[in-house]
Amino acid sequence: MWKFLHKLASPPHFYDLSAKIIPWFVVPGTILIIYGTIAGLFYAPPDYQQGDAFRIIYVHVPAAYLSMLAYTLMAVSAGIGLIWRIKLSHAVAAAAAPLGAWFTFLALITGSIWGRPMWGTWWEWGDPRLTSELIMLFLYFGYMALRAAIDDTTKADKASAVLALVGAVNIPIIHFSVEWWSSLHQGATIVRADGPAMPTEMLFPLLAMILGFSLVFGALLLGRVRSEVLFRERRSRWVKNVVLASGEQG
Amino acid sequence: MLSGKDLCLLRGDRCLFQNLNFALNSGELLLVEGKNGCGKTSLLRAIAGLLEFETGQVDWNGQSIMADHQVFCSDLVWLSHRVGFKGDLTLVENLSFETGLRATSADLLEPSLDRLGLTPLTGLPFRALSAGQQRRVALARMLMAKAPLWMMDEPFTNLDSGGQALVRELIAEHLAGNGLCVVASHQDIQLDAPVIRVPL
Amino acid sequence: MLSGKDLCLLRGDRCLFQNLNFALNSGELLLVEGKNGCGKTSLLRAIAGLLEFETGQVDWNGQSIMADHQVFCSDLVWLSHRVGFKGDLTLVENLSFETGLRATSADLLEPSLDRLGLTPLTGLPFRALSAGQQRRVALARMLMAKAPLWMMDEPFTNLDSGGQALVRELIAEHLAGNGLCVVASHQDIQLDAPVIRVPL
Amino acid sequence: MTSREDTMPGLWQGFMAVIRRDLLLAWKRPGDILNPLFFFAMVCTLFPLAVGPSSEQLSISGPGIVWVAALLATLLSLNSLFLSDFEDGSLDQLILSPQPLPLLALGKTVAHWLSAGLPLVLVSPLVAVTFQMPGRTVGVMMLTLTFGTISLSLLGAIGAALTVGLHRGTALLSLLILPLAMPVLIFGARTVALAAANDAVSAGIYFLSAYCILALTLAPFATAAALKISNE
Amino acid sequence: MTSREDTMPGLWQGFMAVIRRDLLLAWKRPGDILNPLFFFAMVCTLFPLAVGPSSEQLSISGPGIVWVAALLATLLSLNSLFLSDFEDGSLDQLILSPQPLPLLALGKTVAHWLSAGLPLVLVSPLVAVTFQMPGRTVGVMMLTLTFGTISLSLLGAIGAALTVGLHRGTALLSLLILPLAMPVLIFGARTVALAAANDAVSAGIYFLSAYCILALTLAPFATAAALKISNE
Ligand code: HEM
Ligand SMILES: Nc1ncnc2c1ncn2[C@@H]1O[C@H](COP(=O)(O)OP(=O)(O)OP(=O)(O)O)[C@@H](O)[C@H]1O
Ligand SMILES: Nc1ncnc2c1ncn2[C@@H]1O[C@H](COP(=O)(O)OP(=O)(O)OP(=O)(O)O)[C@@H](O)[C@H]1O
Ligand SMILES: [Mg+2]
Ligand SMILES: [Mg+2]
Repeated sequence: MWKFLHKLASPPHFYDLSAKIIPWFVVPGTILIIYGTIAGLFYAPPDYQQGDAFRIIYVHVPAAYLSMLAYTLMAVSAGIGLIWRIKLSHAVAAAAAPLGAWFTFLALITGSIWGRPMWGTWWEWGDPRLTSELIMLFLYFGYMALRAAIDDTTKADKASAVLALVGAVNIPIIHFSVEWWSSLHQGATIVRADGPAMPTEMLFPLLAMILGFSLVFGALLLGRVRSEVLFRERRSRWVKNVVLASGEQG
Repeated sequence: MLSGKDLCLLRGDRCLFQNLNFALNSGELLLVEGKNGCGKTSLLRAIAGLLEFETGQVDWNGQSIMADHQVFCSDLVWLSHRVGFKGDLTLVENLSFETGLRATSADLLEPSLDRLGLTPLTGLPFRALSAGQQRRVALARMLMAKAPLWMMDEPFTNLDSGGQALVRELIAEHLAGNGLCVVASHQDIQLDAPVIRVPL
Repeated sequence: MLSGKDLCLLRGDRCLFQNLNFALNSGELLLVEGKNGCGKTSLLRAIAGLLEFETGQVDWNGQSIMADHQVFCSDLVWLSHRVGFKGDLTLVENLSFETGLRATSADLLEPSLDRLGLTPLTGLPFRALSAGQQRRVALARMLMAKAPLWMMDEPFTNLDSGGQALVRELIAEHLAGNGLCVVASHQDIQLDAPVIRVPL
Repeated sequence: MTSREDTMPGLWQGFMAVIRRDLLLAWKRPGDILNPLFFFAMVCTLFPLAVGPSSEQLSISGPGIVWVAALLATLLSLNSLFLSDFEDGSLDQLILSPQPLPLLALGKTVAHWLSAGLPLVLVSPLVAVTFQMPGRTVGVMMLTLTFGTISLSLLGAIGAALTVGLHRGTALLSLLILPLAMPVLIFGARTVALAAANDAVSAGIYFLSAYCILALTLAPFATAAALKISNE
Repeated sequence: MTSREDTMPGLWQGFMAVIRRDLLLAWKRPGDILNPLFFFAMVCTLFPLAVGPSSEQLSISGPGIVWVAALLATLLSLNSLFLSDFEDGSLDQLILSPQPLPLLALGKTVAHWLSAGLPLVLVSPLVAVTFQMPGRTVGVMMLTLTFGTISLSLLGAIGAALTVGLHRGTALLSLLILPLAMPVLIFGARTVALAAANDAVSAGIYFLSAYCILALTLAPFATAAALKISNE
């Protein structure tokens, strides 16, 4: 078992394997997103309260969900890298951070675009979801800034892994504290279409979008890890072979 | 007692050395020699456990130093370019901090200072000392510590000729008392004790 | 051309020296010698104008250096323990900053690097260089600058034997070209040129 | 060499040695203690100046302002927590000492709190008066600030350890720590505001003390790990 | 040696060399540019969090908060202005260079503003939106912030020069600079608040630009003198 895992985590092996896996993410992911977009934009009925404005949900919810998934992934792989000293695992964490930050950003932007017609304002300090999402963006920024500040890759890996883990411990606390804070005087101001109460014509495209986004996220992540690995191993023989081979093809 | 097997160290993406082996017993000195930039400082830091080797491991009394780093550290005193004293404290305050950290004999404090010519300077804050005086205070730390293994990176730096002779004397005494030394230096060490040379 | 009259310097409340006089002409070297802590570094910093003398003054070409410090500085290059380069910049970026500050010959850059054995390191950030390599970059600055007066505090520090020989060679050439040197060092300078010793 | 075991200082001695040294350093440079204090007082003065002197406005924002000022003052003083140790080589010596590094890191953090956090707690009633806070509130404020500044020192030590040697000043450190410090800030400020409105405050105080204990048990280990990494 | 006069770089070259080097350094470490920005954004986030989410309250305090955040972000980034030059010996080299020191100091200050102050001005509209500021106000805010951050960089450079080498972090620096920065803060925040209330803003803008020009002419000399003293 250990042997197998170590072989899997060896950079050249990962590089070959991931090349084969990526299409299995890209193709279904694209299909799901296309289905979700068409079904969501044209076939789902308008919301009885929000009219067509609700359709931004098909971007917003997958983005928000992935922003959290990416942080979990980043923290877990950083932890694995730190404890078992697996370099590939650090590469995954490093690759996940910018993606996660983008999804967080996307969730914030789509959310505030949605908020404009819904609440009449772009931003509402009173909402715990918004606030903790913003704090999560700062966590990503902190992680990336720390990485950028350290030249040496192995050192950057370890230092940022410590930060990711400390952040992971804090995320539930942040969420909890923000909720408690705003529940003091606000609360009822936010009108929210609650998930499960959705008609299936709305729900299926949404589920398709979430799954599709996740698959595309997986593909992007693998792609980023691949280039990260290539860069990190740029001195090794197998990378030179890879480069030579691609040179011959091109 | 101190041995390294199959050591390889990367800095940036250059390999400084590989397949380096050594074994050092009580009363012997390991002299790391080489041109500027060949990796002497890096080797010393890695042996002490401040840097990680890419491959290989260093054993102290038959056990990997990283297995229980604290045990190894209790046998070690370290002297480097940056001597690790506080500029605002006097040298006595600085040295007595050491007694909380590691096994020392506090009654050695005054004789050590005396021997290193530091006695008239006890009232000054450390930052007011000259480059060579600061190095001498670091030597006092080594004298006070009861540790068999001395690691010294360029121990002669900034010392006048009297100071350099003193360093040789101290090392010779330490080796005679069954201690071990690991030294990186450009100057020749000129000792009678057994010297194991590691050319990098 | 460089002369000091009746110099006295205090550090803390100790008088490091008083009634110090010297005169240095083109082609000569002023060697400041003494034990650790006798005030070599302080004397050099004061001659350069970074510290103030308690009494006395230093003249450059017959004029007090503090009267127009900039004029004096345009004839001076300074080498000290802390070499004054940016760890994040490569050595070429660091050296080419100098061309904006003082009179230099930019076409000397490559030959200087070559001579000091730095050519393979041009891509590295300065902080990645070893202790001795960093000192060599500071020597490259002196070679590039067109200044008659070199002031060097312990120029041999951290250099391997090749590096030390090179420093001697560079100083000899500079003196042969009618330059002046002020050097503080523990090592003997071993030069044929006229050496004026200032024992502290 | 056989007598080494006898003279080897115990854990408590090592811990106290670090605290003693750092407090001695703070004592030799009283500025280190006074600076965060003045900074705290000054941020509390700046806000009323910038926002405008309407007093009912001030008494609403009071607890929030005090808390933000405390947070910023602590952050600022944290920057130098390990910096000088790193630069003068003391960090090498601490890492290569036979004492466990988390213990030494905790010692440094405790000394930091004693010289930066505690004075701030003690001086906060003065500030409270200028914001016209009622008496009961002041007690709650001091209590929450105590737990809060301890937590901030502990969290900040992690950030300081991660950024030491990067020559980035306080900005990067703040970026790393502020998101983590947010819960402390929110709970602290809210609890004081609740006290001002004569509401129940025990939930907030429980939370802050729990957070503080959590940080006390975990942070020294993270700090020690970060120190080893930064010192490579 | 006769050709020295020819190759001696002019004042402009020296000035630009310093700016170029410092911007290059900032470019190699993009964190230096981004950190003050994030810090600014984060202080603007902290206040609503600490004070409470009532939005009418926020739109009154908005300009004040933005200004305090800008002031603090600038102060924090100033700490490192001369620190690394002092520590690595560059300061010796700058003082011992044939170029006039006030000019070099000005160069460093300009580079600092370009990499810390300017990005802050450019990003401020984003923050304004979360505080629900009206459009006209945003323009006034950016203009006053421009003059304000330039003045703060110049004033801060004096403080940074005075405190370099004291290993005191930002606290002492802030203490020295805040009293001088107070007028900038008050005028800046008031002017923006006036703009929000649709009142005349020209007086404030005149004051800020005059202050900025005064600082521009005097500060480099004070900075240079302070540098020489600190470097003894
Ligand atoms: C800047 C503004 C906003 C931000 C940062 C934001 C953030 C988030 C986050 C973090 C989630 C959690 C995703 C998950 O639990 O998987 C979420 C879910 C959701 N958001 Fe937003 N949101 C914003 C605005 C809005 C608005 C204006 C609406 C509609 C009125 C909205 C509707 C939803 C819905 C329906 C969900 C799914 C809820 C669930 O399934 O539990 N969001 N948003
Ligand atoms: N700020 C100060 N306060 C008090 N004494 C000082 C101060 N600075 C330096 N000294 C003292 O001045 C003396 C001279 O110091 P300096 O660094 O010039 O010596 P040096 O000759 O260069 O020695 P070395 O060979 O060790 O480099 C030392 O004895 C030192 O203790
Ligand atoms: N972070 C780094 N990135 C890239 N290269 C590095 C890094 N750190 C050190 N090096 C390189 O490693 C080599 C060894 O450095 P080290 O300081 O160990 O040399 P040294 O033998 O002690 O030299 P010296 O005699 O000059 O002190 C140098 O060539 C240096 O350029
Ligand atoms: Mg070395
Ligand atoms: Mg000296």
